Amino acid sequence: MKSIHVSTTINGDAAEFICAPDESLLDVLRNRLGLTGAKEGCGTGDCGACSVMLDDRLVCACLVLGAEAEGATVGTIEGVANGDTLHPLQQSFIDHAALQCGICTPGIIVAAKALLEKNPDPTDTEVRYWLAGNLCRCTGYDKIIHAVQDAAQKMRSA
Amino acid sequence: MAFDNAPKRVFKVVGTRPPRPDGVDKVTGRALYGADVSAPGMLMAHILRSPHAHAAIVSIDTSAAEALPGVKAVVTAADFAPQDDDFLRDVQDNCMARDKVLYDGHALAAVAATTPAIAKAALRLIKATYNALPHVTDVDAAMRADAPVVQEGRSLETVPDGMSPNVTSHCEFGHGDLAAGFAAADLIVERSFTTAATHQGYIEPHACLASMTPDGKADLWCCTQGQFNVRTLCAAMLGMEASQLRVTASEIGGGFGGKTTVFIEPVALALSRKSGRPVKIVMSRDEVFKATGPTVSSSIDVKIGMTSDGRITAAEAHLRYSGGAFPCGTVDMGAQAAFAAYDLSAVRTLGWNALTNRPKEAAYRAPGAPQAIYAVESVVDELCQKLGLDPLDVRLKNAARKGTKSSYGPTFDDIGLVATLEAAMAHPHYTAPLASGQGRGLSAGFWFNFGGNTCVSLNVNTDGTVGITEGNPDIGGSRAAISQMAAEELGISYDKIRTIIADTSSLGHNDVTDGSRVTFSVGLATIKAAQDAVAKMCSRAARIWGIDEDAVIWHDGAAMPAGPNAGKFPPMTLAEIAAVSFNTGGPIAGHYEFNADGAGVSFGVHLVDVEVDRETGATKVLRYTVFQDAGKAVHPSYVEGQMQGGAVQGIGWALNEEYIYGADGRLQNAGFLDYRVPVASDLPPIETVILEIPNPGHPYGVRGVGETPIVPPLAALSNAVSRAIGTRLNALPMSPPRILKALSKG
Amino acid sequence: MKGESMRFARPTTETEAVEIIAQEPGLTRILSGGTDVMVQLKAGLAEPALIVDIKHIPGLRAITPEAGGFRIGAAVSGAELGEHAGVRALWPGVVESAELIGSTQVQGRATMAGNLCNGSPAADAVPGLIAANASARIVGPEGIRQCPIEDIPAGPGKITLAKGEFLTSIFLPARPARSGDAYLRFIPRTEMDIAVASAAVSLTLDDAGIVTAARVALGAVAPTVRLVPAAAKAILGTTLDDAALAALTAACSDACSPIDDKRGTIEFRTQVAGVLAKRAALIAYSRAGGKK
Amino acid sequence: MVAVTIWGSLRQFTDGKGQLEVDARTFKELLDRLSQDYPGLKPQIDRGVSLALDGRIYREAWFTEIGPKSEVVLMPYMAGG
Repeated sequence: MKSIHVSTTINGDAAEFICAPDESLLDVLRNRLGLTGAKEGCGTGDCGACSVMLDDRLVCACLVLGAEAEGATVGTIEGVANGDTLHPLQQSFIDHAALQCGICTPGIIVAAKALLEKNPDPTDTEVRYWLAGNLCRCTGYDKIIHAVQDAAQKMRSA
Repeated sequence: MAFDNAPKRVFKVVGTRPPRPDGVDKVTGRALYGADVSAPGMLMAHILRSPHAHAAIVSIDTSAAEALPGVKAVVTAADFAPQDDDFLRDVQDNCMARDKVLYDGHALAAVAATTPAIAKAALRLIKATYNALPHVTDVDAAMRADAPVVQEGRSLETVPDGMSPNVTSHCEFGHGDLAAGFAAADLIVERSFTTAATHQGYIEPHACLASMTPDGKADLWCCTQGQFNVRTLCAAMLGMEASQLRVTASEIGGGFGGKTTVFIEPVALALSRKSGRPVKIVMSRDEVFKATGPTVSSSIDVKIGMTSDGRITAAEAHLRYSGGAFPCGTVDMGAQAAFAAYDLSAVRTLGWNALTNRPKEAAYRAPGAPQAIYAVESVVDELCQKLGLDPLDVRLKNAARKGTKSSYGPTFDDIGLVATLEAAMAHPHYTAPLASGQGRGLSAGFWFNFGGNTCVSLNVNTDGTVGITEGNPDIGGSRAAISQMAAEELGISYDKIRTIIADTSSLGHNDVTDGSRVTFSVGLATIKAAQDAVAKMCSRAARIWGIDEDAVIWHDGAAMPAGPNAGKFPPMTLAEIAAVSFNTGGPIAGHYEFNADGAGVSFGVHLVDVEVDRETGATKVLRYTVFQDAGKAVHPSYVEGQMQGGAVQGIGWALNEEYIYGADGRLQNAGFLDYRVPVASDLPPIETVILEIPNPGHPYGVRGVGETPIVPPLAALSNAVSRAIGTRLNALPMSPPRILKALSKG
Repeated sequence: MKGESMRFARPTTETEAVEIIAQEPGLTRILSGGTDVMVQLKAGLAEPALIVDIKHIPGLRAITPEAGGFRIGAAVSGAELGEHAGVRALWPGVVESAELIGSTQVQGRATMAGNLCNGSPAADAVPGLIAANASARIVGPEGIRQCPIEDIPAGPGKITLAKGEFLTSIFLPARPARSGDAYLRFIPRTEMDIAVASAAVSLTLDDAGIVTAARVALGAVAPTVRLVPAAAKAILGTTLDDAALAALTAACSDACSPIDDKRGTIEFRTQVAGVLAKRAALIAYSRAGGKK
Repeated sequence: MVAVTIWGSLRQFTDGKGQLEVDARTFKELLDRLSQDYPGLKPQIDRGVSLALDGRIYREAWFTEIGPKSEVVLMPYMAGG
C-alpha cells in the first residue's frame, strides 16, 4: 500500500503527514499528529466524539479520509481555546458541570461552536437537534443544553 | 487534641459548586483516556472472535499468522495460567475462550503486530475449526429441560433438583404468610414481564496499553473503574505477583459498571510478555457490544394483592434472569430490591439465573434492580388504575420507612422514601393538566449503595497547599467532591487542594468505583485522613507553643489554644504550620484506610409525561422530574448530573435499547446506529429535586447517589405509555412496533 | 491483505476520472461525501482496490439553474443543498429528505448522489427524488447518459450503473405552479436512525384544489425504493378528502413487500408506510397552496 | 446468643429454619459457627455473604461486633455498578 503525502492546515498552522489510502482523518490526527482530543467512540459516524471542522464544515473525522485533507483547513478541539484563554463554550461547560466523564466533550464543544457561528441565538430545540449526532451517555444532555445557551448568551453580549 | 464527633450540619465548602479540577483538561482535549497514549516500539493488537453463538473449538492453528511479516506474537487460552477459582476462571475464559466459544463475539486468539492492518490480516490467517452446537439466547427457553446446555456442572447447591443444567443459582427472600395476605386482598393482579438486555453504552471503547519486560515487571495503562481490581485479576491470569504489575487508570470515558472487570487487559499483557514489546489494544464499537458486559435479560412474574383502599396485603415475584454464558449473581440483588420501597407483612421473591449464549453480564448501574422494580411498579400502577386510586397516595400508604422490616430482611434506619414521595406529591408536575393522547407515569426506585475498601493519603505541602492521593477513577466529578470534603475538614479553600488518582503502586488497595461508593467511602476516608493530618498539625503547634497537645484545637483552618487556660497564642494557620514543618518534625501527612460500611440506602421517585402517536407507536417524552434522597449533596451539580444521566439511560432502556439476536444466535445490532441510546433531540429537560435526608453512617450525611436514578424510569415510562394508550404494556423496550401492536389489539 | 494495493485518486476532470476508473480491474468506490464508503471500509464490508475522490472535478460541487429546475452536483453535501434557497423553494420535500440523512456532522459531507448510489432501500433522499421525477447524469466509458432516478436502484446495496460508470449530477426539473412535495420517514428516535418506513409525495393542483398530477414513492418497504402509481391514482382528481386519503393509505400499504428485521416488522412497516404517505400528501397539498 | 435471619433459599440447609441461634460476638465468629453448625451453608459462606446489623450492611468486616440484642440478617455478597 503506497502512502500518500498530504499538506494541510490544522488549527491555523501548516501541517504535513503521510497516510495510507484507507486511513481516516481521525486516525491521522490521533496516531500521526498526536492530536488525541478527537475521540473514536464508534468509527462509523454515529457518536460524534470525533467531530472536527473541515473547510468550515462540521464533520466526523472518522468519515473523512486523511488523503482528503490535502489543501484543506482542519479545526480540532486543540484549536478552540485562544492561547491560555478558554472559549466561552469551554468555560461554560466547566461552570455548568456539563460534563461527567468528558469523553464526548471535545466533540460537543466543536459541534456547538459550529452551531453558534451559524446561529448565535438558537432555541433549545435547535441546540438539541444540532447536537443529536453527539452522543453523551452521562449527563442526559440537560446541562449541556444549559451550557451552550449560557455561552451563546455571553457571546452575544460580548 | 479533641474532636467533635457529632455529625456536621453546617458547611462552608460542601454543598457549593466549584469548578472540577480536571475541567480544563477535559474541555480542551488534553485529558488522556484509554486509547490516547502510546509507547516507543508499541505494537497494535487485534482479537479473533467467534462467529458462532455456541461451538466447540476443535483446533486453532496460528502458524500462518505467526509467519506473516510484522506479526510479533499470537496468544490463545493456552497462554494464560490455569485457574482453580470459579470466579477467576470465568473472567479468564471470557477474555479468551478455552474449550468452547459461548457466544457470538467470544474471543479465542489475539495477534500483536507492527501495524493494525497487519494484525487484522493475521487474524484471517488463523485457522479455527469449530464444531457448531445448538444455542439458546432466551432466558425462558434456557430454563426448559430440553434446552441446549451452555455449560455443564455450574449449578450451585441452592438450585432445586430437576432443573435444566443452565440454571446456575436460586434464591428466595421475604417474610410473612402469603396465602393469608392474598386472601385479605380485594383485588389481585398477576402479570408476566420481559426486559431486554441493554448495554451501559459508555462512549469510550475499552482500551489499554501493556508493557512487560523480560524480568517480569509490567506496566498497564487502561480505562477502568478500578485499577486495583485490574491488577488482582491480571496478576492471577498471568501468574504474576501483584507488586510486579503496576496498573494506572487513565481518564475514563464512562463505565456505569461496565468497566468493573477485564476483557482486553490480560490479553495485552500476554502479548507483551510474548513479544517483548509494548502492546496496545483498542476495542471497536462492534466488539464493545458483542463482547463486553450488557445487563441481564429477564422474564418476571409479579402478583400483588391490594385492599380497595390501597393497602398491599401480599406481594410475590418470580425473577428469571440470564447473565449470559457464565454464572451470574445479579438475580440475588433484583430479588432483594424488588419490593424494597414497601412496608409489607407478606412478601416473597424467588430468583433463578440461567445460562444463555450471550456475552457475560457486567454490572450496570444498580444491577438487577431496574428489571425487578419495573415489574413490581407496573403491577402496583395497574392495581391503582383498577381500584381508582391515586398512585402516589398508594405508594405513601405502603411506603417503607424507619423501622420497616425490609422485604430483604434488615430493618430500615433513616430513609428518605416518604419525604421523596411527598415532594413528588407537592410538585407542580404532578397536578399539571394533560392533553388527550398523553399519559403520566411514576415509579419509585431503590438501591442499596455500598462502601468497601478504601485508602487515602493527604499531604500538606510547605506552601500551605494540600495534595490528596486517592485510588478511585473519577467517573463523574469525584475529584471535585473529594477536594471539597478535604477543604471543609481542613478549613482551607477548595483551590488550595489538588486531588489525584494513584496507580496501584502508589497507594493501598481501593475497591472499584461502583455501588455508588466513591463520594461516600473515599469522602469518609478523606475526612479521616484530614483529621489525621490535623492531629499532627495540632501537635506541632503545641510543641511550638510549649503547651500540651490536648490543649490545642483546630478551628477554621488553624490550630489554636483550646481555652484561656491553655495559654494565650494567636492561631497558627495550616500554611504557617506547614511552612515550618521541616523544623518541627518533618513533612506532615494524613492517611486513612478502612473497609467502609454504612453506605445507607437511597430511594428515588420519577414522574414522566408522554405522548404516543397512535398511528405509528412513537412515544415522545414531554416532561420528566426526578426526586431523590441524596443525603448531603457535596457538589449538587454532579448529584443532579447523576440523577439526569441515570434517568435518561432508563428512558433509553424503556423505549428503544435492546440486544437483538437472530435465529442464528448472532447479535444483530452491534453499533450505535441500531442500538439506540437516546440523543439530545429525543429528550425534554430533566428536572431534579434533591432531598437531603442525612445518612447516619457518614459524618456529613453523604449517601451514594449514582445508581438509584436508573431504577424508576422503566416503570415510570411503561406506566405513562400504558395510561396514554389505554392498554398495559408488559415488555421492554416499548419500541414503536410493540406499541402499535398493543394498540391494534387493545 | 486489506488495503495492501489500494490506491487513492483525485481526478480534476471528468475525462480523467473516467480513464482512471476504466483502467482499474478491481473493485472501485467513488468517494463524494464518503459517509457510506468509510463505514464499509471500517467494517471490512468493502475492500476496494481504488477509491476515486470526485469532489475536485469542476461542477460536481455546484448547484446550477437549468431549464427552470436545478442541476445538483454529485458532491454537493446535504448542508450545502439546505442552504440553497432556490432549490428549497422549488422542491422543499427533496431538500428536507436530503437533510434527514444522518447527523449535522454527516450533513457536512453526505450527498444525495451518494445516498442514491449506496443502493439502500431505506435511503432518505431517494423517495423524494423519484416523486420529483428527477434524473441523473451518468458518465462512463460509453459516454454520457441521462437516467430517471427510479431506474437506478436495483436491490439492497445494488444499482444499475455499469462498471466504469459514475453519477455526476442529479437534475430536479421545473414544475408547474400550485405544486408541492413532502417527505416523511419513521424512525424510533428523533434523529440518527435509518428509516423504518418512508414516503414521498409530489403533487400539482388546479385552481379548485383538485390534484391533477401526483407521484408517490415509498422507502424501506421493498428491496428498492418504490414508485407507487396506484397510490398516485388514488388521489388524482380529488381534493385529498378522507376517502382519497384512505385510498392512498391502502394503496401504499398494498404496495409494501417489506422484511422483518432489527429495525421493524413487516406488519409495522406496512401500516406505517400508509400513514406516512397520508401525512406527506397533506403537507404537499398545503405547500401546493391547497386549503383543507 | 444471637438470632440470625437467613434468606429463604438457605433454609434447605438448616432443616427448614429461617432463624438460627448462634453463639457469636463478631461477624467472623458468626460465620465460623454457622459453617460448623450447618455445613450446608459453608459453600455459600465461602462464596461470600454480607451481614446486615441493625439495618446497616457490612460486606466483609470480620471484627464487626454483634450485640446480643442486635438484629442480624445474612445477605448474599453484593456488587454494584
